[in-house]
Amino acid sequence: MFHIYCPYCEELREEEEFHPKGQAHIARPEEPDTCSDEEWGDYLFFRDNPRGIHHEMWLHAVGCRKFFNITRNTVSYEILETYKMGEQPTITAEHLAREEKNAREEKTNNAQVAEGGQQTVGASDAAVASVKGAQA
Amino acid sequence: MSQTASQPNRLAQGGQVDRTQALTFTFNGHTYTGHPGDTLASALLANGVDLVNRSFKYSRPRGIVASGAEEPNAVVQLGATEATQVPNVRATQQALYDGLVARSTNGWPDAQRDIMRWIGKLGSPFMPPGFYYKTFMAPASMWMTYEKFIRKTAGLGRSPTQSDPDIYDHMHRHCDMLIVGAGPAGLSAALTAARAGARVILADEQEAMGGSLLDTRETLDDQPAAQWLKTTLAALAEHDNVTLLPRTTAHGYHDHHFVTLHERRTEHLGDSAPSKAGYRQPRSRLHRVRAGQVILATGAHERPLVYANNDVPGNLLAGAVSTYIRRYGVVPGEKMVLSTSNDHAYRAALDWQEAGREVVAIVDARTAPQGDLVAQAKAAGIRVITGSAVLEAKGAQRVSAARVAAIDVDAFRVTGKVETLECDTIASSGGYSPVIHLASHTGARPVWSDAIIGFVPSTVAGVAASGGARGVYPLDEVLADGVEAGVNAATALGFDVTVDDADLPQVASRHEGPVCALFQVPHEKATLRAPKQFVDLQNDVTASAIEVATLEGFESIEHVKRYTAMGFGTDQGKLGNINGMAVTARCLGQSIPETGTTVFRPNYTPVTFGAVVGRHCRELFDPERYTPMQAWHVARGAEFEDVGQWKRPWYYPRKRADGGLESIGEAVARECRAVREGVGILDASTLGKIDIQGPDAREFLGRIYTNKWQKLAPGRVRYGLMCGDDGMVMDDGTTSCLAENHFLMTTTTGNAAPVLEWLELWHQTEWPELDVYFNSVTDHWATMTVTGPEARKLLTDLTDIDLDREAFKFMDWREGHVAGVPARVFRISFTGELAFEINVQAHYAMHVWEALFARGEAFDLTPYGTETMHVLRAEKGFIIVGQDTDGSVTPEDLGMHWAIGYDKPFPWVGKRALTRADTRREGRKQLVGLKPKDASVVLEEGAQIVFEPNHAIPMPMVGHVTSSYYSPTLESGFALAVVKGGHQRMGESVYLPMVDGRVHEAEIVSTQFVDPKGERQHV
Amino acid sequence: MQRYSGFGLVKHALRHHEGWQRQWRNPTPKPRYDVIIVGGGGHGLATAYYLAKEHGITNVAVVEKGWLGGGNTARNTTIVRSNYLWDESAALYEHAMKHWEGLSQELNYNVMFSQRGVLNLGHTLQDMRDIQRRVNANRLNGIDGEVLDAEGVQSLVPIMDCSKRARYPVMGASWQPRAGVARHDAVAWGYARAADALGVDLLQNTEVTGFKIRDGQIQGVHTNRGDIEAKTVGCVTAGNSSVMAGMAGLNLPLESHPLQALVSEPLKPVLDTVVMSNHVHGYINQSDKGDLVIGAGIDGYNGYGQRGSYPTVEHTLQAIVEMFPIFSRVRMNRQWGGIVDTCPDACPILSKTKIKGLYFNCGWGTGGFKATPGSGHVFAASLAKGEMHPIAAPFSIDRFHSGALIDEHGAAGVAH
Amino acid sequence: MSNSVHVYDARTDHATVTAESPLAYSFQRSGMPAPGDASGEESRAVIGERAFLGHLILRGGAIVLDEALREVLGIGLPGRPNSLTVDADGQRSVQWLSPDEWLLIVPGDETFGLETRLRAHLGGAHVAIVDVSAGQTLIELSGEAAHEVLMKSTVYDVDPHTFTVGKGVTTLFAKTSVILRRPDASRWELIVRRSFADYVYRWLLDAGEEYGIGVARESRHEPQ
Repeated sequence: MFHIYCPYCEELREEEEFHPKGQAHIARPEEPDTCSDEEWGDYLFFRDNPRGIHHEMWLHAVGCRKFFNITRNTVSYEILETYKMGEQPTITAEHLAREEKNAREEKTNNAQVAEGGQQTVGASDAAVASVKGAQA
Repeated sequence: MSQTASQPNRLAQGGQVDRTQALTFTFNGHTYTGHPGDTLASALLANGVDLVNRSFKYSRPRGIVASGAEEPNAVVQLGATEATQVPNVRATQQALYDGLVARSTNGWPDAQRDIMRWIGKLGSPFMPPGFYYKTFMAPASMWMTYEKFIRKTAGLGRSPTQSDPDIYDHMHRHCDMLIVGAGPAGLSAALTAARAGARVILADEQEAMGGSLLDTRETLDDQPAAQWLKTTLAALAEHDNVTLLPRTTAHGYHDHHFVTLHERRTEHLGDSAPSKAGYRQPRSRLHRVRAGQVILATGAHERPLVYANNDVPGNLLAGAVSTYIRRYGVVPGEKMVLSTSNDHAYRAALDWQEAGREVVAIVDARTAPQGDLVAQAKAAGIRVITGSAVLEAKGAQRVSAARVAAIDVDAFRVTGKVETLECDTIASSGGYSPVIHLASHTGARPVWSDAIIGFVPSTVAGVAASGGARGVYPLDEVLADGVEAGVNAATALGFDVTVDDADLPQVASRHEGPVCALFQVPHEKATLRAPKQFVDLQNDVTASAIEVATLEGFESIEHVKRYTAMGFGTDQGKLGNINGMAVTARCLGQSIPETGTTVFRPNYTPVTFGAVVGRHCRELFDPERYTPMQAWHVARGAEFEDVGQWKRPWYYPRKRADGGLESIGEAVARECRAVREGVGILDASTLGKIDIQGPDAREFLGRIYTNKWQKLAPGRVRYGLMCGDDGMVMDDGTTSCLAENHFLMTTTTGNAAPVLEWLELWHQTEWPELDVYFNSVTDHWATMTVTGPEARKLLTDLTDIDLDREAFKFMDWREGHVAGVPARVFRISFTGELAFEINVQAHYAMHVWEALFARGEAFDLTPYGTETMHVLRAEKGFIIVGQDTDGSVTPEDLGMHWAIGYDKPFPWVGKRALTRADTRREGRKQLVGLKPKDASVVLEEGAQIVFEPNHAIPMPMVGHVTSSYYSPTLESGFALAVVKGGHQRMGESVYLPMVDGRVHEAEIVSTQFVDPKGERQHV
Repeated sequence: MQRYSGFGLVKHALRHHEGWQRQWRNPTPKPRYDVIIVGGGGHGLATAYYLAKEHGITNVAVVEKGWLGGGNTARNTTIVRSNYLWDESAALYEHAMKHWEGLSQELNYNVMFSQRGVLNLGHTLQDMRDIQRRVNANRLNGIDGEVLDAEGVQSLVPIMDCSKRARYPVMGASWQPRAGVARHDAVAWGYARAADALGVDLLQNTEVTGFKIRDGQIQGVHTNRGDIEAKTVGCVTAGNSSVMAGMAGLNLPLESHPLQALVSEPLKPVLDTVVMSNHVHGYINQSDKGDLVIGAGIDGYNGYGQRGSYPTVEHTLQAIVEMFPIFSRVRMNRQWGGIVDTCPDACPILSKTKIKGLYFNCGWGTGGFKATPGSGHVFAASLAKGEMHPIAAPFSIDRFHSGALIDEHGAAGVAH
Repeated sequence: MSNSVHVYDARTDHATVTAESPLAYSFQRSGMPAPGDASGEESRAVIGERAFLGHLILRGGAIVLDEALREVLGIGLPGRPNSLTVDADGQRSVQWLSPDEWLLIVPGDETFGLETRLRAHLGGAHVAIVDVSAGQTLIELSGEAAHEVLMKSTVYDVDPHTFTVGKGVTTLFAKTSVILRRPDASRWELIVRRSFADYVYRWLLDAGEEYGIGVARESRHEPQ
């Protein structure tokens, strides 16, 4: 369960007070009437769904009732920053690239976890590859 | 001494049980005694009960193996009464109380005489892993029959069949530092943090705090460990920034240091929570802890060795043997053989011998063990056989001998001659596995350590493992490690503290020799042909099963686990997981870290559903929202409908002349007639009400509603329709202009909160430049709708408002008094009749309501509920959002073109989507009226509509009935429905095939069945 | 392929089980295949099997970055039903249901498909309208279904609290007798073994790191074990679909969310049907091992962490204990999470893309497992013919631009 | 100004009109256990309703509202989020709810006069003032176990050392929301929505049972 810093209440609050509201910074097209069906469909339905850093909008529903933005890692669930509506994130694409690089490095160093329903155990890529090599 | 006589394995002294008190308990129908301080397991062992269960798959006899959370076998059914049954309780974790009743979970008629054991014995060769997948396929029609028999063998314990008499609750806690485990590491960490001034919670799963200090042979400051433990606990208790939670298991580690703790508050006292000072107390409590830093001082679990018949009662963990002797004063046998790969386990032999029983031999897999404990054992005259292991246990219901031989660990083979040692107990130890469960709940991957031959946790920031939990085992190092963890965490929290502040007790340091990596012990026969070597005792998974799985190409450890069911028991493989990985690694010719790693999921140990639920059950499962008139409705015998969380009167059945109660049909017909012919009243307080103020309020309304708002004058009311930006109808209601910059919006009951959020969303994110504020006033105003031809007459004497039809027109609102109470009255109608909606402050609602009834007596004022409201509005073709719409319906589909302001200057929400290809196409489903050909038929709501009733299945469906009622006014059934191209099909017939084979015919008609010109509401 | 039977089992037992063959090979990737399926879960394996079995396309690779059936196949609550509201969904799930019936025999692998029936409970008047609507539609679509009242529900599930005391009393239910549960792992393994026997290469621990695309036509995939070529590639990667699409420069209307489930400790049989409730929000069945298998809701935020928020689990158990007060003293053994890729209209995407030869099968949300055989069957046909199978055609990505959604939120509800 | 917003005194004379507090039905339905009567021991937690107070929501800019409030009421807006200002005799308070929203609680009969005077002071400023007096009620909670009752009920940290006097927050209470505040060291205040008040009341009685929770009878029905 997340612990979320509300930029308006200026303190950490429990996730249960908040509602996630999807991707942040989705601006309604200025002139809807001139949008094509495709553009309108993109605005309505197509969202970023990154594995990694994501900017998302949350509502402090049981609290100050303000919408605000969170930059969060969708894998580790670490919240990197929260910021008010109308503001821009300070942690963005560059961080994303750096994170990915780190993740790759970590992956080659550690065993891959192939997760299952419960206590889960998985083989490392390298180890399995070597065994396969031996058998092939 | 009669007690010791009745408890043959109880020592005359030693341990922390109170021998002055006897507790009587029953196991499998036999009565025994034990003492305060016992667990059920220690009491069973004290009484010489070997066989505690039958195994899950093969029905083999099983005894107690461990002394704590890792126990796989001693899983019992607890409870003296039907309502207090608890399935699958580990006897090793259940404190003994007087009157405890327990049974084995498997075995019929009992675990001793179990008849399934024959099936297990004879059938086990035919039950390799995955045998279900390979059999029971022919003939196909028989599977459900086979399954019935398979299911009969399922499960361990049984569910109670009666409701739980106990209550549970939650405690939300916040702390700087949560320390899990009150062993030496946890205690020294807690003391350090407490002194630094941090808010500390120290939780421990056992009946007593102390962890390994409860049964260690070592001394602290030259005193028995118990002395230091007592002093330390007392010191912690004195800090008011420390919360001590004994009997409390941290079972789940969630994101951002949110940890759930399960505190067993009364399970040690009895079957059911006793009341305290006349008040109920919760049976157990779930603490939801938000911590700043977490220290996991959860210790380590000993691993058993995997050898043939290692499941026969009398096979125990070496550490458990010590625990039973030292903590409970129980020696679980006469003659013991110890099979070990490490020094630490030698304690069991020393303890056993000191308890006055015979140690037949210590069988050590290492060729040249050397360490202080080894020397001590030798000095005590115990025979130590090196380079060897127990290959096989002999015995049926209890160990009778151990077959021992020299082995080559690396080559995995037996190298020496087998010697058979007579004994009744085999203690084994294959080393220790740090308890890394909580650390890995967040997905942090443990790392294999060759140094400790086990996985050590990796942790996320803010979490640290300490002591045995990270593979640090010597007591002096554990204590220091705890201090260091405490200092680090306190420093991270901003407290000023250093390691030097701690006063660590003196512990004699002790030399330990290196450990040998032994998991499965080789047998003279190949694994597939050897007697069963159990890896996962609870699920009856053997080394041979794992080998078969790898033969069949299951090479991922996850596949092996799933194919064999290893680790899927209630112990979640605490004993077997690493051994299983080792066997898999051996079969695949790779190392353990190459085979994978192990990640655990919550829960560490199982948690009672009731504790997770807390008091969110029964009457408090979900809020019930009431209007200010609730007492009146209840007194009038209303039946209620759940609308969201609200309880709304559904209808008010009256007593019939014959004394019976009206049916819903009779009541609704009566209520409908009252409104159409006289006057009725509805409690409409649940409607959402939003106060909107600001110079841009009007502009905002124009953007959020589909229709126009520029010209609505103060004193006037308008119906509004709200869409999402996908063009689909999401809510409707009236909005009144209270003043130029002031509006009162109403929403449907269920959408009050979502609509307010919707307005805020658009204001805060898209149009912050608009000067407008929204505030909910739903609960502030009570609303009563007085409607029917007599409504005006009824109200005239009660109000100072001029009710004249010209002075107070339809869709006007007025301010004044009703029954002496300031009121806003709205002349809007959802029934099609003359109607006044009276809004007063909720404090006065009952006063006004009752005044209306006092005056209404002369008019037979009839209260009506939601059902009548639905009939009356449907007769007028008024929609209910969510009933006549389903998120795929546009305003045009509803025929509400009049409410769409295509020419409004601002591109309002929903507008663009209404011109998409699909919303423009022909043949959309459109709202129409349906008149059944047979007037006595009330079509089924949800009935599907077809044009060709004789079409073969699948039959093309062209719509469905959304609302359908019997109309007492029309004396006929009638319905609203959506039909493909319905607006162009007026007068056509459609068909409604029913489940019972009947096919109803109906005519497509206008949605306005009563007073289509709308004259009655204007009277 | 070694044929499985009870007789065979006895034979093997006498040989101490030393003679079992591998259920599938562990091949080295070939440089080129006719078709590559990315994703070795149930849907991907089924697709490969039907390509080989029904379309004679056996030069097929299934590329899986971990172990077969390790994604949502391994972590769902195993419910199989086909009583969907809209014609398009009903056709797809009923197609799957027909394949479920007889799947064990077809694959010679007992997937333990247990047609014990599924109840979808109604607790409000609107629930009951929706149930009527759905069951009526099902019957006219040739799908079995009945509407039960509270008494009918009570007689099927005597241990459920169907009294008026409940906060949201059970008013009735839809009942699909042919629905039930299946053994999830066995479905993946059964398809894997059968596909392998027909010549399909199952490449585990092989991660796709990119797509080879030339002139708008797919040419193959880059993997950690080298490049593999194919002119037809089907992506069946569930929660990871957006990431895969991103590698091909495509955008999908998907969000990946955590979906949690939990099991109790194993109990003696006490619940013989599947019970689902949208309104109090929980669903439950009892496995053949005895665990109560309980599905929780979706967490509202995007997440690839295979874990969700604790309150979701709490709310689910509240619902379960509300429906089954006798389970209060039963204990929860473990919980876990999957990653479900959800579409705005709660229906899947089976679609071509603007890259020729590259297809996606995704967006199943919480409802993927039950569709496995049907999804694989129609997707295989689409890949084989280069044209979407008629049952798959309505599930095109185009619907999010035209507006022709198949909105299962309406009446079938969110719980699958 | 006055005709751009409909300002309206919906309160009336409680001497001639029977007013019912939001908890009236709950007292009747669930009873009112007297403090400390079950085992003869003192209640460790006591609740009581302070009914019929005036509750006004203020929306607008902090500076302009602060100025008006100081002028009209003699107390200013609390400067920090999640805080509360109480006047000298403890009868009037203003609490931060969000960056543009405050809750003003005053004796019931002052409500309309206060709104009128505030509006007069605020002139043409863009603000909203909304009377929600009948839409919510105030429950007092006191006793040595008061914070333990709250720990069972709310996810917010209610440790008296961290939830200091003068703090006030909107947060979850069981499955509903409350405004929770500490006007002084001796008591907590819960402000609950009228339609949820019965649920909160029943929850408090249930959660407080082990502390022998009781209901104070004073200030129940008397209008102020």
